[in-house]
Amino acid sequence: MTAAADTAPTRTTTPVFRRAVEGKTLPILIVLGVILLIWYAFTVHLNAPWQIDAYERAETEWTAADLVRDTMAQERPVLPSPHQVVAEIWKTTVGTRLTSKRNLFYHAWITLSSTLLGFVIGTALGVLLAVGIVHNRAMDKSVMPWVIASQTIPILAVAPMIIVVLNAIGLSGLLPKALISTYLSFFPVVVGMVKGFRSPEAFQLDLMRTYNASGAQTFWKLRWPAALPYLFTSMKVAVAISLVGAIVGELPTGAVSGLGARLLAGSYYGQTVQIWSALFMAAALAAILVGVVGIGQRMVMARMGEKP
Amino acid sequence: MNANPAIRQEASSPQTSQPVVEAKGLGLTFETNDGPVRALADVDLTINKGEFVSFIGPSGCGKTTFLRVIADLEQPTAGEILVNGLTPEEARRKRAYGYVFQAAGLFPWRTIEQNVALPLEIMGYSKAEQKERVHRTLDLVNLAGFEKKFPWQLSGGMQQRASIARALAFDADLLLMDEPFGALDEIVRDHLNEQLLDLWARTGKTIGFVTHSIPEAVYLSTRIIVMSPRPGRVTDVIVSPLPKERPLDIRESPEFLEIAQRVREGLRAGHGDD
Amino acid sequence: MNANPAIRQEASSPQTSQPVVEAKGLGLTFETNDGPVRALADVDLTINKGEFVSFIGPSGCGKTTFLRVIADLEQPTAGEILVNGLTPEEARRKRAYGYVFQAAGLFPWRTIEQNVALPLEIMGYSKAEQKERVHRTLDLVNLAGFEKKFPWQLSGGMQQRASIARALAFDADLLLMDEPFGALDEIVRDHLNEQLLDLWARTGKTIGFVTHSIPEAVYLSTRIIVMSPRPGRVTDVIVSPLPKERPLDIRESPEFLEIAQRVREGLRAGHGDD
Amino acid sequence: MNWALTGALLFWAAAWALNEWLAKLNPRSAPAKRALGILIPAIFGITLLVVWEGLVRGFNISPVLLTPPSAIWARLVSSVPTLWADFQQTFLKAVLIGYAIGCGAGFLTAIAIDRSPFLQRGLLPLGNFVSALPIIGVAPIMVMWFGFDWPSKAAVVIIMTFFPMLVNTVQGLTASSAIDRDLMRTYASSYWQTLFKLRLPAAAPFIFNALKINSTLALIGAIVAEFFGTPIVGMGFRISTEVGRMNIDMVWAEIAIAALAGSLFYGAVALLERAITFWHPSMRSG
Amino acid sequence: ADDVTLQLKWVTQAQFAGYYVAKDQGFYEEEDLNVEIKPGGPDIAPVQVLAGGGADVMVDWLPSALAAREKGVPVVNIAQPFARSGLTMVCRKETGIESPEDFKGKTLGTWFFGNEYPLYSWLSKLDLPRDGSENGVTIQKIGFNVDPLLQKQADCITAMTYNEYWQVIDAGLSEDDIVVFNYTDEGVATLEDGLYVLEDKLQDPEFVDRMARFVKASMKGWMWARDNPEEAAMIVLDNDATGAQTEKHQTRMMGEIAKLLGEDATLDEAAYKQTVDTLLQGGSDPVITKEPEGAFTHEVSKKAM
Ligand SMILES: Nc1ncnc2c1ncn2[C@@H]1O[C@H](COP(=O)(O)OP(=O)(O)OP(=O)(O)O)[C@@H](O)[C@H]1O
Ligand SMILES: Nc1ncnc2c1ncn2[C@@H]1O[C@H](COP(=O)(O)OP(=O)(O)OP(=O)(O)O)[C@@H](O)[C@H]1O
Ligand SMILES: Cc1ncc(C[n+]2csc(CCO)c2C)c(N)n1
Ligand SMILES: [Mg+2]
Ligand SMILES: [Mg+2]
Repeated sequence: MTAAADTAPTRTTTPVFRRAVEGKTLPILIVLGVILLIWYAFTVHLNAPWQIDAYERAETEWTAADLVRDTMAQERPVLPSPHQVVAEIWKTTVGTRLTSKRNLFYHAWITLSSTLLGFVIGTALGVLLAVGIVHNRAMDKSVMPWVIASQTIPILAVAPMIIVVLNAIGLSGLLPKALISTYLSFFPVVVGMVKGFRSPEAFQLDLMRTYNASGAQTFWKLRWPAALPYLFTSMKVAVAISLVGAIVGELPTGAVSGLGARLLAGSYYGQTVQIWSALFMAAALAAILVGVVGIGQRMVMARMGEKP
Repeated sequence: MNANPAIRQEASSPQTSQPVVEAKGLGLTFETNDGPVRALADVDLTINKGEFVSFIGPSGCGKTTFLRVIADLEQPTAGEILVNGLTPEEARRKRAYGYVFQAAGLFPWRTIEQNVALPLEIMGYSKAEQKERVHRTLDLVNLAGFEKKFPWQLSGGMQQRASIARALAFDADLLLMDEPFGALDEIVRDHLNEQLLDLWARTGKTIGFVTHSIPEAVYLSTRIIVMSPRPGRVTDVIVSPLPKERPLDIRESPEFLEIAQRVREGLRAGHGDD
Repeated sequence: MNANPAIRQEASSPQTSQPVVEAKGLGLTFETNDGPVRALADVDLTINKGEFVSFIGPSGCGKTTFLRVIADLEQPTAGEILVNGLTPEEARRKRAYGYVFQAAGLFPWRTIEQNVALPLEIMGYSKAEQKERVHRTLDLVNLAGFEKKFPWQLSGGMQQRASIARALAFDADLLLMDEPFGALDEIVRDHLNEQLLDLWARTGKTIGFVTHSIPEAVYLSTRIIVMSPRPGRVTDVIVSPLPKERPLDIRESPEFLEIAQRVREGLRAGHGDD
Repeated sequence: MNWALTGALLFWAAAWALNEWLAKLNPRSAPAKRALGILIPAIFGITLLVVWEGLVRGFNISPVLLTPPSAIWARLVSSVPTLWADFQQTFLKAVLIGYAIGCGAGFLTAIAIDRSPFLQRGLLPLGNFVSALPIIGVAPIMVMWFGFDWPSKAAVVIIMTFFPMLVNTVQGLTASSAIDRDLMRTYASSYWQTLFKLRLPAAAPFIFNALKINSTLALIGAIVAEFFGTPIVGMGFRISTEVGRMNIDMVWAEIAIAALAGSLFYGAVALLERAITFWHPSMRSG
Repeated sequence: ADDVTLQLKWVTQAQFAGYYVAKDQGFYEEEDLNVEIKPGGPDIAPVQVLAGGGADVMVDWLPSALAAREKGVPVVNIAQPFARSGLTMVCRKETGIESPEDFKGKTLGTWFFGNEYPLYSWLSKLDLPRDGSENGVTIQKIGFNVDPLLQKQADCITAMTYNEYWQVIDAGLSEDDIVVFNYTDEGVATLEDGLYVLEDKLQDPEFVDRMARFVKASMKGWMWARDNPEEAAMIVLDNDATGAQTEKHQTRMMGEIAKLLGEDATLDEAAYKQTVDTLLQGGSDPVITKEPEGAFTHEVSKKAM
């Protein structure tokens, strides 16, 4: 008792420290630190052959220190060093007008908008299909195999045709790109929700039967809440894939703007640092989107009385 | 054994004409991974309107299965059964019955009051009526004050009571109850027994009741069905001569003890061949 | 009240020296979304080695919570508790007890025999020993022939028995049983009561037993703890004068009925303020 | 309206009605059930193909935009050796190996995260970060690191399959009920015992979700990765090359192989799921 | 104004400066045209866009146009602004390659999408099998950058004089570190960026007229771009939505592109013939199997002058 009283003041005086130790901050920082270290090591390792070649071509004397320094500052490294990437991101976000086409945020926004549109349509479509599959035997038997087959079609191969066809019927702009996202993201939702809608226990379904509940009532009062854990897990995967889809979808539309266009342009001109910064922006976007879904999940599950 | 035929008459006379459940040669066999399990065989039984029928029998003898067949949750593999003169399915569609399951089976994502309101929502009661009924039935089972709790925050017995409240919240003419009071202590059980009898007398419901307690069966029922173990058969039907009005201390009366003894013997006979 | 002090002595004398559970001023308050719920308050209780202690009390009074505290499944918020002289956690790590939960809680992906073998696998029994013990305990609870079935293919009572078998399969000195026989019919219950008493007498185990049945409590126990509703307190401790050897018909003896009456009164008093 | 189109639409209507009727049949014998399980999707698929053929012919769509199924079939049977070589390169090497490693890594990471609260707080947010490393950005880098042959494709597949497995396993590990975990606690069961005997079986439905999703993702990943540099064999290589040559029928032949292989792969995972999670309500209801 | 949609073969860069200049300087407007320019990329087959109705006219290379024609999409060359080919094969000198004969046993990286055909006919001229054997060469499909050469994953790679070549130089290899083989010098050149439309559209005199005006304005743009390379490069940069291009690179590219331009938009039939011959002998699976007919017309380019 007294011991607790003694420690209490120290606890309250350094809330920042406590948050760091007990919260996520410190672990993330440490894990991040380890990753950075490994990254730097690889930077030197992967860029060294080219650098040594360069020294030999220029016939300069070099030391290990030179090598380490120079491998971290190449113009087109095999693996750019973290600070190069950070500097590039800084330069192309904060260092540039927000409306400029050279601003990474501008491209991130373009990609984000089609990601979100595609994700929303994809999730809705996925849920609808799952509902159909769970409620209609003919659909269960016939549609599911073809939904699966549809996912094995390499999207990048057909995306150009899809875009061309959509263009031909007058659809252009955001929607065709978003549809590529939809195409990729509806699948995890279908798989997850079919499982989720079927997860109620037999006795729970029996209970609804005794009330002679209609299909819709059984759905809304039993199947839907029972499937929510599956829904959120699926949505996390779907939103991440949706972003991949949006980036893929940018290519056949002429790759004019968006993170995908940045990636490709970086790749054509061998600008590794630009590729990596676009890659990081995309990954950060994904982390945020997945995080947002996670927050939604926690809020909904808390309201549904999940045992903490 | 009909020590008091007059009273017996009174308990069942208004109903004889109107059968609620009629089973003829009913049988049910489950197919399992290691061969068929015969759960029910050759059950002939008629339950009339207003009767209170208890089922008693060794564990695994098919009591639950029989209630489930009445409720159209299980399809018999032999014989036939009618509920209110209809097939079980038609009867279910008309919401002919309320069912209390052996396990509480509350939805974990609903609070207690939401759980009790579930059938009311489904049957389209108004919000106000829902509220009033939830309140009343939770009171009845002594759960006032726990409306906003989630099931896992309740003790086993409290969950069981919530599930009873759920079945009582709407007005079905036929109540099927599978060991509703199994997890309750004697005092609460006595209280709920009284309440149930009162409800039954007041509303003229027909009740099918599974229990393991011989005194409970005798105290509540107009008829007690004793079943034998696998395959479940009806081995004995005991008609209770007790009056409709039953104070708790009727349980010390000689008639009561006599019937209890008969049930016990029937049960023991059933266990013999287990 | 100690109508037969000599016998009483015999039932508890060898154990007085060695406490298995010692609770002092124990309290537990749950924090819930709408305020704290006091489940236990000020519980002082010592259970000695070899005792058979029953807990009885109204639904929701904290019996399960108390067992869970002993088992280190719940942390008390006040007072202290020792198990075998250790903290509950240390005792749990030493596998000091077996626990039968109020709900059967069988794993759906395991057959009945695999479910019973679960603790044996975890505790590292040899395959042969596992087989032998599973066989023996399933026999004990009358489930021979159901080894290969999955839980959902069993009736409620059968599942309950399987879970009892699971707790009996390994040799814990302390058995904590939460309404183990709630879903069983009287005959099976009597049978298992006898078996349990026999086991207890043979092995000198200490048993903590929650039940709602007054006769069961009286029949089995050396001591009966009567608890009051929220917050759960010990309101009465009744030491049984019955001999260790107890044939079933002891339940008709006057001593038995007298104790039962005392328990009933204690319970009723508790219900008064509910 | 022209006859090809009308015919196709009529066929569709008829097939749909037939399927509705077939689905309502409730055959008792197991072989009949299995036959229905194949017949119904087959009819559905044939319908799709007929409508497709009808559309292409009816609207006179240029063959470089959409090839009729009949032409695809003709190409398929005439190019078996090429298709087989591509299939070996892409599916048997890149997909299967990448899938195994990616799913394995996601699974093990989930366990590590579960085992250590420190990692749970530190690594999981970073796991989200990896989740959407876009394939287009990663593929060229992998080619740069691992060369042109299949290892670089397998690396892409690993990255793509990692996250779904991670998320699903982490979620699945929370799926066991509190009472069951309490039971294991009373046995003083060790972390690993609880994991193997309770939490993993309870997590299996979630893990299989990931395995299913990944089975198709892996294929997409491997094929797309081949767009960024390959030796001159592989399904992705063929697709991108033949598009340039306007051999759209060959493109669709490869796609058909991909769809077939992917569906079989998925089907195999689903069979395994049925065998292992037979106890889950979603399986019991049939 | 009449609408025209132009589909480019590749992303926005100085390779297409003429069209951007014509639009920017109002040359199209002068001809009463409203032109939309759609950038391309590795995933865009301009022929598909044309066939799908997404564009009226496209920039494409003759090999892929002829392939499309044989596959049933009747595209027709209406103008040929590029008279010369910019395609080369760049090798690292340290591999010991000095002449094409030294390709034996080496790894060559090439783009596909139809670009592999000139290489294939070159190799069959050299009598080198493409099976990866000791006596042949190993072919690898490379992405659209020069990393495989820099990382030594390939001994030689295809490169355009105006783009990839300079990327190699920028990466730090000097002219002395590499050997460059020009396709033109090797006699396997094929005609590059030309303008193509669908054949049946040419039935319509109004369309022909529109295209004539389009070609005229475009050539005006090209001439302007040749004369003002810096400004032209800036105009290209302004039109680059990715914001990834650099001024230095585009200016230099414009300079190289200028060397490839012809005097007018007329297709040189001798160069056409050479392209067709190269393609017909493309080894085991030639890109076209028979002499194409009606694959070009002078009608539009004549009218444009
Ligand atoms: N996890 C929890 N969170 C909040 N309250 C709880 C929790 N568990 C139990 N309670 C409350 O604690 C009290 C005691 O519960 P407990 O389960 O111990 O009762 P019990 O005596 O075992 O009852 P029963 O005989 O009905 O099983 C109850 O009022 C219950 O609502
Ligand atoms: N779904 C099922 N599959 C296979 N067998 C089943 C199934 N349900 C029940 N059984 C079997 O049918 C028999 C009767 O079960 P039932 O649940 O009706 O018993 P009960 O009389 O209610 O028993 P209890 O009193 O223990 O609840 C049992 O032997 C059981 O094993
Ligand atoms: C669809 C398609 N993509 C790329 C090329 C090859 N190519 C032609 S121009 C150019 C830009 C050079 O900087 C490249 C790479 C092609 N022929 N067709
Ligand atoms: Mg039952
Ligand atoms: Mg309890």
